[in-house]
Amino acid sequence: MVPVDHYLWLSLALFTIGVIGVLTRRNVIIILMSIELILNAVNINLVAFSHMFGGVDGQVFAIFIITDAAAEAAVGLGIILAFFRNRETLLADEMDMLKW
Amino acid sequence: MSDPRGTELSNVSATVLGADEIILNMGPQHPSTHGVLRVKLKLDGERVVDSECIIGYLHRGVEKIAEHRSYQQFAPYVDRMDYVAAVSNGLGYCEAVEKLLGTEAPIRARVVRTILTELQRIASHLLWLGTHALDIGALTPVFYCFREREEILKIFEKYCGARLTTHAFRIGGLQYETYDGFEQDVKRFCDDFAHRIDEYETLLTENRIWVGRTKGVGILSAADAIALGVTGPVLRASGVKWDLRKAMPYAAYDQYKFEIPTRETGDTYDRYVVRMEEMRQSRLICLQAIENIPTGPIMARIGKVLKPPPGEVYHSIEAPKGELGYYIVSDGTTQPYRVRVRPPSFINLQAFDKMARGSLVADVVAIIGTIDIVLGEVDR
Amino acid sequence: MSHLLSPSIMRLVLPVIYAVVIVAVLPLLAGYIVLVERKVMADMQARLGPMRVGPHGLLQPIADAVKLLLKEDIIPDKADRLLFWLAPLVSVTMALLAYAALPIGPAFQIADLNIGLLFILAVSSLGIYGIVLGGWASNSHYSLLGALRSAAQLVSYETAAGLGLISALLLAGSLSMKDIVIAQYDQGIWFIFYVPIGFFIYMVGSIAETNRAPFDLPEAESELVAGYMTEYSGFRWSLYFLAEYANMIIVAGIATTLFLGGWLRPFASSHTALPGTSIELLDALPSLLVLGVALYCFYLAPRQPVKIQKLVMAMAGGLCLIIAGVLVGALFASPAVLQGIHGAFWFLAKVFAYIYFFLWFRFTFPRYRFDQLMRLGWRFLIPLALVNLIATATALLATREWGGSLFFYTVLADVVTLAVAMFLAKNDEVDSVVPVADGE
Amino acid sequence: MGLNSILFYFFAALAVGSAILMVTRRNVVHGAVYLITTLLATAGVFLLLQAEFLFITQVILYVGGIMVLFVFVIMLVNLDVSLLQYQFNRQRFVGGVLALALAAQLFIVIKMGKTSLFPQARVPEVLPKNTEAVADALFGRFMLPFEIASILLLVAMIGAVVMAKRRV
Repeated sequence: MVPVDHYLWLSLALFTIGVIGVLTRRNVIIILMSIELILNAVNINLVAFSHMFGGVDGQVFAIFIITDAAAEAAVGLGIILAFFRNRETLLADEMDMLKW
Repeated sequence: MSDPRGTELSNVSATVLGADEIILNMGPQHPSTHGVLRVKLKLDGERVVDSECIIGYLHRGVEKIAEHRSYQQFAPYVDRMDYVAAVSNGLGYCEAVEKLLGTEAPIRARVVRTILTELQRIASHLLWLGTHALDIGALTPVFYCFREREEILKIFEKYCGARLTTHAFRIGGLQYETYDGFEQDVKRFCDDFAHRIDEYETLLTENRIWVGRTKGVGILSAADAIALGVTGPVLRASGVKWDLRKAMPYAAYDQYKFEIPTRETGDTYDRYVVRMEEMRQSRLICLQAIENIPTGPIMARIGKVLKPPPGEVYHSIEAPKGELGYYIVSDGTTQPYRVRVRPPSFINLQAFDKMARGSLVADVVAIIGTIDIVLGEVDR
Repeated sequence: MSHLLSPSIMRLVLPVIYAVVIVAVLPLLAGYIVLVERKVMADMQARLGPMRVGPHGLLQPIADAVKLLLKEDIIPDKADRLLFWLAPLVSVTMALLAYAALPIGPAFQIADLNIGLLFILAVSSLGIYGIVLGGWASNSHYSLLGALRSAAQLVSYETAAGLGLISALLLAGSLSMKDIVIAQYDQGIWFIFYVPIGFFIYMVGSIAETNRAPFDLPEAESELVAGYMTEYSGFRWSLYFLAEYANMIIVAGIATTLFLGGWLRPFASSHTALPGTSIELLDALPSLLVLGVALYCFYLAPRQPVKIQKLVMAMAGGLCLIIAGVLVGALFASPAVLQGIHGAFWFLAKVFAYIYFFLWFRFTFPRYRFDQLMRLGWRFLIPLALVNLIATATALLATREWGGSLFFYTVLADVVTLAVAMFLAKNDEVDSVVPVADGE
Repeated sequence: MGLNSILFYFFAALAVGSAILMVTRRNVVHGAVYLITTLLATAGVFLLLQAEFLFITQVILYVGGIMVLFVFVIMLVNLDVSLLQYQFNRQRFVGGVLALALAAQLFIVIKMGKTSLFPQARVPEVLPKNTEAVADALFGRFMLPFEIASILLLVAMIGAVVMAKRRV
């Protein structure tokens, strides 16, 4: 039986890596993927607690988060495509114009 | 990389690399360019924005060779141009030289020539149909087409001993009498072919996928077709009723009744329908001709050494792929001074860019197929 | 000896045995499906097909396998070596993993998962990575275009196929593959008769998912050479090939389980015993069929031209005879053994029947164009599948609320769905005649 | 240590290792592959937690759907340039330190709350059939959020189509 806090450590590790990715990388796709990683870390927490209390509420929330992630990925990738078409770059720090 | 952010680099490359335009090179060893045609496509996603046909991989200098051969010696060479319709090539050349000599083949020879040429037209169209369908992904018609084409090739073989590059005709007529049972063979083939062609049509004509793949694809308007000098089924599918067999009859075509099928839109489907109908009409011509082959000599009296008077001549026939013309200049010697061939495939290929622009990559294959090119003829 | 066969040990050992059997037999089976495909193709195209290696080409798959394994393994320059190596492995692993939940007989199943169907769908949807990464890693335009096409195609048709499956799931009320078959036994009818349109949608979707003609765009040989496989050769290529055929068997297996009654024989719920015995009439059918094949082999054997071919043909006959013997033997064994062996027979028979349809389509239809394929998927199949789903659910609800026969209501539902299908098809026709306009 | 624990630590190590590789890779395709590995490892953790339905959702939706979209987009945009560019931005040190500080905070919270905040709850021996339980919750108590999520998806779909359209 794995203690609950071990799930939290795993989640924390993934969360931190995700945050580091978002804050330090330049490539927008990698940033978007890091956000997915953060969402995923949250899911681990939810499911671990859900298992701890023997219910499924946490899992339902995790499903909502996955839905969210899907929506976010779709719109985010759409934006990246549009961005790439217009600026022909994938670097976040070159997104410095408010309109084009 | 002095700048740690590398912005300079990215700015430079941005001008070099298009956002999503890529160059796709098809051929010269691509399975569906029917030989060694190379097509350079500029694609925007999957859509063609520009195309360029690069030819010449099969150039053998046929026209130049003619200048160093006597008129008879050059005759077999023309078979190697449109090698899937060798008989038609031979007919055009022989008639052109006959015209230059101011003579004409006897009527019996002309009728036999007509029969063989029409059989060759069917064979050529069958090969086109099979490969065209194969390009669009229908795997089965090609075998059916080859089955019938085989029958035609057998008739050729029995007649002159060769199947593909036949050299069936001679300047001034025919070298060989028809063999015993020639009429029966042709008749049997024609009777059989009537329902064979229906068989192909059940596989394709009404098939939703086939219609979807060919309708509205590679449209060529009548004006464009005329401007580009396109001839043959491609022209007729655009709605221009132009067929040299009717317009300037040669061989014995003036004796037979047949229709010139035309369509309006000029898309790939129309070209398909036109060629299918042409096969039917060719079959009818064969049947009419076989009924009554006149008796008489098969060779005009032209002598063994051909020395046409100085002068020039242009003679063209309706080959399976379009107008096949020979322009021959004679300087009075035994060898032509200059021979220039107007091959239908070469001219028709010009229309490719017109048809391909704005279509998808998958359509390019259909469009190459629908023009019905033979690279031996394009490159000569 | 007795402790070795105790149920708890067997529960651990049997799945391993099944897994080994499947992994060992599958390549051979795939090879023979290729042979069948070539033979069927030849028959439809008025020719003979492979005839040289073994009588009627019976040993052709083995020759092909040897050829493939001995071929030079080429990795293109500038290819991404790691992914180039990984991609075919992903493809084949995912294809094999799906077999874990496929019930070939009432007992012949590696794991009866609670979420069996979803598991199979999930793993087979992972197979796409093999294609996409392989296409990208090859560093070639042809491969990349093929891979992108296939990615788009798989994602769109998975949706349609999945929605088609759900109509059958509603009737079964379970996601466990085993329970779905048992539900069909209990209701006394294969689900294809309740939801024929769902079956049709799944069939089209599954053909597209396995990249078979007329949806074989990712590997359209006349357009993109061989699609994502262009740069692969030898062993890696054969892994892709294996994955493709393994996937074909998987989709056929899913269809068999959900719509065609899985391992059940026809009329499984009606029992008519042969007079004087406890053997049922229809249970004798498999043995007679295989016996027929065996006799045909023996009839052909002396007519083979070469001595060795006579021998191989006779061996093939002998093999059939042994199978027939096993099938007959099962008739007199316990019901569990009977169900197991005959179940596997019927399951495989249905799978092959389904695959035969795949081949039939392949040799009849031309290939779709990419945009047409997308239009068919998104604007015809998915709406139709949704309507079908709602109609089937309504039929179920009506049966529950008002009583009456489910069959009657499902027929009504099918009629409604068909009407919608006509409407959709008509709409589609209007669109498809319009020539391709420029994207401006 | 039972089989369960071994598997958990294996999946955890796999997830963390691939995650680290994901954020450090130069090549985005490799990054995507490592993210897929992380997601699959997480799915494995879900399975160990007896959340079968979520495991499948994770695999079908996340790995089979969202990540395919990612890979698709990565292949649509040209990669050759980005390989040569510098991969980390100017605020990388500040960002890294901030992230680590956040991690440290969370670390302390978990460490402190380990005994008080999370009582070692009793896991019922026999869990209800997972898929049915999730379905009951989703279509019962969580009906409204479920509908809202579906509207969110619709909005996202329209948004994605508008964004990705060639010329608006």
